[in-house]
Amino acid sequence: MSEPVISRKTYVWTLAGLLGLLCLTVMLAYLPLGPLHLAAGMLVSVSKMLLIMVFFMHLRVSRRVIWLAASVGFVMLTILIVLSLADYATRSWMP
Amino acid sequence: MTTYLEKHSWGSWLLTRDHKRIGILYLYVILFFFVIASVAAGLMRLELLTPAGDLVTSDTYNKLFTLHGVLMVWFFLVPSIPAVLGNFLLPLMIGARDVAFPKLNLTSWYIFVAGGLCALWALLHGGVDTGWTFYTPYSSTYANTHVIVMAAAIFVAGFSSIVTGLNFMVTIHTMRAPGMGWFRLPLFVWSLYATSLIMVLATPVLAITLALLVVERLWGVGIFDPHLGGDPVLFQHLFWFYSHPAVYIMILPGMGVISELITCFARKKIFGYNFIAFSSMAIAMLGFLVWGHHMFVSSQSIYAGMVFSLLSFLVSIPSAIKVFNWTATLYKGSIVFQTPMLYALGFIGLFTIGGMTGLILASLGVDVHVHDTYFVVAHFHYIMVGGMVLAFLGGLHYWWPKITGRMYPELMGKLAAVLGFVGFNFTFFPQFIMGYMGMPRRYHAYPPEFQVFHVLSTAGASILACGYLLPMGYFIWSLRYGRKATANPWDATGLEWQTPSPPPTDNFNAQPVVTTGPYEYDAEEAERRAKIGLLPQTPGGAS
Amino acid sequence: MLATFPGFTPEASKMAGEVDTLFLGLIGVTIFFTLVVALPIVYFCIRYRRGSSVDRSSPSSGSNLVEAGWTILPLCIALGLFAWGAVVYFHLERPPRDALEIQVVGKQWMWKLQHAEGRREINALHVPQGKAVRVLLTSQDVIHSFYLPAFRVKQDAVPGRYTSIWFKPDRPGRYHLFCAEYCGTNHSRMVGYVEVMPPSDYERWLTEGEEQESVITAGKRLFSAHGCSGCHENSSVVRAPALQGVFGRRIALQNGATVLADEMYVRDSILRPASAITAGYENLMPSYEGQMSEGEIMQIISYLKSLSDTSPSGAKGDPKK
Amino acid sequence: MNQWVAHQFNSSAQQREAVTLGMWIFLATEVLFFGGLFAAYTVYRHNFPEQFHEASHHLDIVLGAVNTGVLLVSSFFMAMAVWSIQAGRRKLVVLNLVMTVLLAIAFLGIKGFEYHHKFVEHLVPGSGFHYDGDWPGRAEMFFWLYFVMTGLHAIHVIIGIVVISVMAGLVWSGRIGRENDAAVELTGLYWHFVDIVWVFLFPLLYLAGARG
Ligand code: HEA
Ligand code: HEA
Ligand code: HEC
Ligand code: CUA
Ligand SMILES: [Cu+2]
Repeated sequence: MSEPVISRKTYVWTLAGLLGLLCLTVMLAYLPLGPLHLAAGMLVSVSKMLLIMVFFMHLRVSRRVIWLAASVGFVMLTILIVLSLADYATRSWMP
Repeated sequence: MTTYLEKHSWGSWLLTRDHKRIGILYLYVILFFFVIASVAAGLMRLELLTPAGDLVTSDTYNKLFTLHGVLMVWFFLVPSIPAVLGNFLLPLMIGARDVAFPKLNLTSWYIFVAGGLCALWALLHGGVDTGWTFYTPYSSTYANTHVIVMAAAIFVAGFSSIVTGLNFMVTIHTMRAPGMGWFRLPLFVWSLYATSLIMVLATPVLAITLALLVVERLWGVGIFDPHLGGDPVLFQHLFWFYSHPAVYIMILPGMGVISELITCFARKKIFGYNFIAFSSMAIAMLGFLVWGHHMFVSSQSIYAGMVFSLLSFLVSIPSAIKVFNWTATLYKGSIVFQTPMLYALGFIGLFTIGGMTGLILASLGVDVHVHDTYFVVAHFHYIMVGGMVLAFLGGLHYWWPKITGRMYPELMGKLAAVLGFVGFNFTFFPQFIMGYMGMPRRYHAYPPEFQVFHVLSTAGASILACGYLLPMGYFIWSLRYGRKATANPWDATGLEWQTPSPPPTDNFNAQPVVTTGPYEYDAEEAERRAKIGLLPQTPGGAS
Repeated sequence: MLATFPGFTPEASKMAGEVDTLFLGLIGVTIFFTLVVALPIVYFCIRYRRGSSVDRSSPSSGSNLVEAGWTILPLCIALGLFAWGAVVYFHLERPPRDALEIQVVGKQWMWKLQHAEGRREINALHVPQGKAVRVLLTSQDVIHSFYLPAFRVKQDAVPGRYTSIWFKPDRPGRYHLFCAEYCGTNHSRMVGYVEVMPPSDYERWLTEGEEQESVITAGKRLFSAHGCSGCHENSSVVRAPALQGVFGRRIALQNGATVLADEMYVRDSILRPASAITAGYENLMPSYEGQMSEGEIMQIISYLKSLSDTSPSGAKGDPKK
Repeated sequence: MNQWVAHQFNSSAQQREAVTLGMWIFLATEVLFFGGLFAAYTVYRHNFPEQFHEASHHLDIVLGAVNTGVLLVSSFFMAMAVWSIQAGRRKLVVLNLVMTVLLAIAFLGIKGFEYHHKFVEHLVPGSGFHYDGDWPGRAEMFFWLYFVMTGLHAIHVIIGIVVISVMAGLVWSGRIGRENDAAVELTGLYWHFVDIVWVFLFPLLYLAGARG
């Protein structure tokens, strides 16, 4: 037995936000941002992800342990990427 | 109340959702693979008796060590304590009727068996010769053995491991009995939690890496292919991102078992409960940061090498904390030397040596020399055989009465423990010496100056073999002829001992309520009771 | 050091001694901690065995002070050991500027080596005593590993990349050469030896056998044979950069980045010229992928190196940078 | 206790807690499953920035963006399906689930069209690969990653379609309702996760080279 935990209106607003961010990413692709390009793209993607997780996936009303489970995968992924890059980025440095 | 062993039909076993039975199903399968992998080890040791490489061909030898490594790691040691003892004990220890997802638990056993069948298929059709590490581009392009099937086998078995880990984590979070707070959990449960965390977070990376390897083999082009500008060393990064944490899958549960054994047979509250519990979590987390120490001479950037070396030194601190706390637990205890205790003491010594030689490997200047020599082989056998296998045997002896309702023969037990310990050191200590002298690993023929060490090692392996065969023999014997065990033959605390041996299907006759910590032992009290004969030197059976 | 133990692998260089000292230090710490754990265990097991009448009152089940002690002490020791190991590693990885260069290509299952003066060897390496030697490694198939236990050095040879090690032999004699990275069926047969000779013998050895073309001469020959000189010599019609002094310099690229012109860069320039266009030039150079063997590429690289005024080894540029 | 609570649980709250946590942990494993690919992508993009930039121009931004929109909207319908079941509105649940599936199929359709296009243009890695730009090998690496990453994602979409369809059937026949709505909620979590993966794939693959 359960009751809706998040209202329909919130879902609609979330969708609107997501589609807005989608337009934003595409627009960003045509701006001359240079090296900032990737960072900007990822920032938008992370915002989208947070919108989906917090509202669609009900993190807003979930217990702390769920927040933990939701974030731990991304933490490990960051470790994987950062430490691998630490190798590739410093290979040509001279001893 | 009927015990969980009551029903005998095949169906009642193969369709069971009882975590205790599933644990036993796992026991059968991993023992099967342990025997195959051990025979491979035996053949390898025989081959290495002479420098010329005359017993088996080099191809056969390469297939033997690959088989040995793959089966020992993924089909024996990774599931050993977690899937057998963990499955059996976890719900009992936290006072639950079963794990959170019993059907999933059975499924994971079937997945494991499916993986095992793939591995057997590969073995029967000629084997695989890449080493357990599957380095590209050898495995992706040059090897012409059954790499794809073996990779599939590990991929599948990996999912079984993920499912088990997931199940354990959810069980520990949600199924604890009333009063069973996080800091009343037995340390074995903490170690299982840490292990599950690694299983859940590291194994998927192995799965995708092997999948990429398979796709590259099938498709002819791929991500590790130097012709596309791909870097074969990237495979090593991805592989060790799993496989270093995985070595902690292969030691943390053992550490948990040791915490249980030490307290029970020293009749002491564990020293530094919180520190041991947190150090398990610290090992699980820090373990993800050190994988590059397997790649110091792989052409990895030397700066990355330094970072990984530093982190490897740091990851040893939580292990140190555990070792010191176990030692301190013995202080002012009332120590008896039952078989499980012998294994536990052996564990501490051998793990210390294995771990400290890990530090030697983590030291950049030395690893350049000893990488891929027998020094490394000795290091990991000290931890995996001297550590985890001893812990597994110790745990099996300790909980044997609970699992089967029978006692094993104590004298034989002690004999096997001593034999194993002596044989083990004979087998693997010489490998440290020849490793530092420069004997490379995965060599089927070698320069004659190393022969004396190889002969010693093979001789030791024959003693070690007896140390394994003996328990297999008397365990089977005890099923029929062993003394009947009481509910609590060791007079241990712990919820699993509060229910009959073997336990009823639903684990407890009444919902247990927990009011104290896990290790309420009292050495003085034990001495008093021993004096008046209430606590016999040889505990155990109903007379 | 270890060399004094009979039967132990000889220390054939000063670096080997440095590594052995580090190893002995680590062994010392290992023994120390093994005893720190084992002795109390044995003592407690005897003293507190069941039935012995000793004082067991007021047992402790934890103390933050004690825990802090046995966390911080090993931590400090570990940090010290790390630093020591890192220093030795740094020495192992940084070749001196005047090293002889040997080019090595690994393949299943042999080592192909060539000296600067042109003499080729298979599974054997002759070097003069007292002179630093830098080994430039690559592989034409799978990963191999060039391992000289007597000098305590080892480095993987990776297809598509260059790696290097160096050592300075101090004692004449013959020492093992192993392939240490598993590479297939005959991995254990991919072995050979290093022969350290007095310098005069080495000079004689180099000129033995039929007349040899030195690596640089060979490189120069290939440089014209493949038409490189047609573009890169001053007289050419095509506007291509002059290659004098390029090696070891920082090169500005068209995309704004700068890269160090090391072995890897030159290799890429030859095989995939379009990957990094030099600033101010057009993408005119053809790719030589598939037209040269690994050995030939290395020879051309040596020739280009010889056009630069950096040291003979040159590769790592100015070590103080 | 009611019929929906399995024997190992003491209460339906406990059961709900367990299955939700289980699903989230499963999603964490999925993050790392895809994570191996994202790590490889990052490394090669770091190594070959120019070639990735150039190769990405061969992907169709419009189709990619439309597909992102399609998935986002399907995620919205999935969220609405969960809302409906919590509110006990059976028919609305089925309607929303069907919409989700239809959009997922549309996504696959567009994806298939794109794949076909790449095939025609000889941009599928392998012996038929042909590329005119600089250093075709590195571009091939880009397309290899493109196909494996989107392919693995597509497999997840297909699994999603199957599971959601089954859910729709179960809700329609009344075997899943307000009392045992966990299954629908978990399916929702899975579907949103599939959406999140795409949210990252889109900029990394289609927008790798700025067009501005
Ligand atoms: C169960 C398995 C297991 C465990 C637990 C460990 C634990 C450790 N391992 Fe080991 N290792 C392997 C299994 C394992 N290893 C395997 C299988 C390989 C080879 C793989 C292959 O190539 O095939 C390997 C290889 C390996 C290498 C690569 C060698 C090479 O190929 O060149 C390195 C290098 O750093 C290393 C280091 C360590 C360290 C630092 C620890 C630490 O966690 C150890 C920590 C423990 C202690 C330190 C002892 C207790 C502490 C004290 C008593 C106090 C004193 C402490 C201090 C002063 C700090 N291991
Ligand atoms: C997980 C655990 C595990 C376990 C329990 C063992 C157990 C043993 N291992 Fe193994 N080992 C590995 C994991 C393990 N190993 C791994 C991961 C590798 C790396 C593989 C690779 O390089 O890819 C390896 C590699 C490895 C090598 C190196 C091969 C090489 O590099 O060339 C050797 C050599 O001695 C060896 C020996 C042994 C022995 C003697 C045992 C003993 O404990 C086994 C004792 C059992 C018996 C001895 C068999 C029973 C008796 C008979 C069949 C009768 C005949 C025997 C005699 C007369 C001796 N192992
Ligand atoms: C058709 C003319 C042509 C031929 C033939 C040619 N090159 Fe070049 N090379 C160029 C041009 C133009 C450049 C500058 C643009 C670039 O970096 O690609 C260049 C750049 C280089 C560079 C980078 C120099 C720098 O300053 O960064 C090297 C090294 C090089 N070439 C080596 C060779 C070698 C070795 C060969 C023969 C095997 C060769 N070239 C053949 C035209 C040529
Ligand atoms: Cu070449 Cu091993
Ligand atoms: Cu490791």
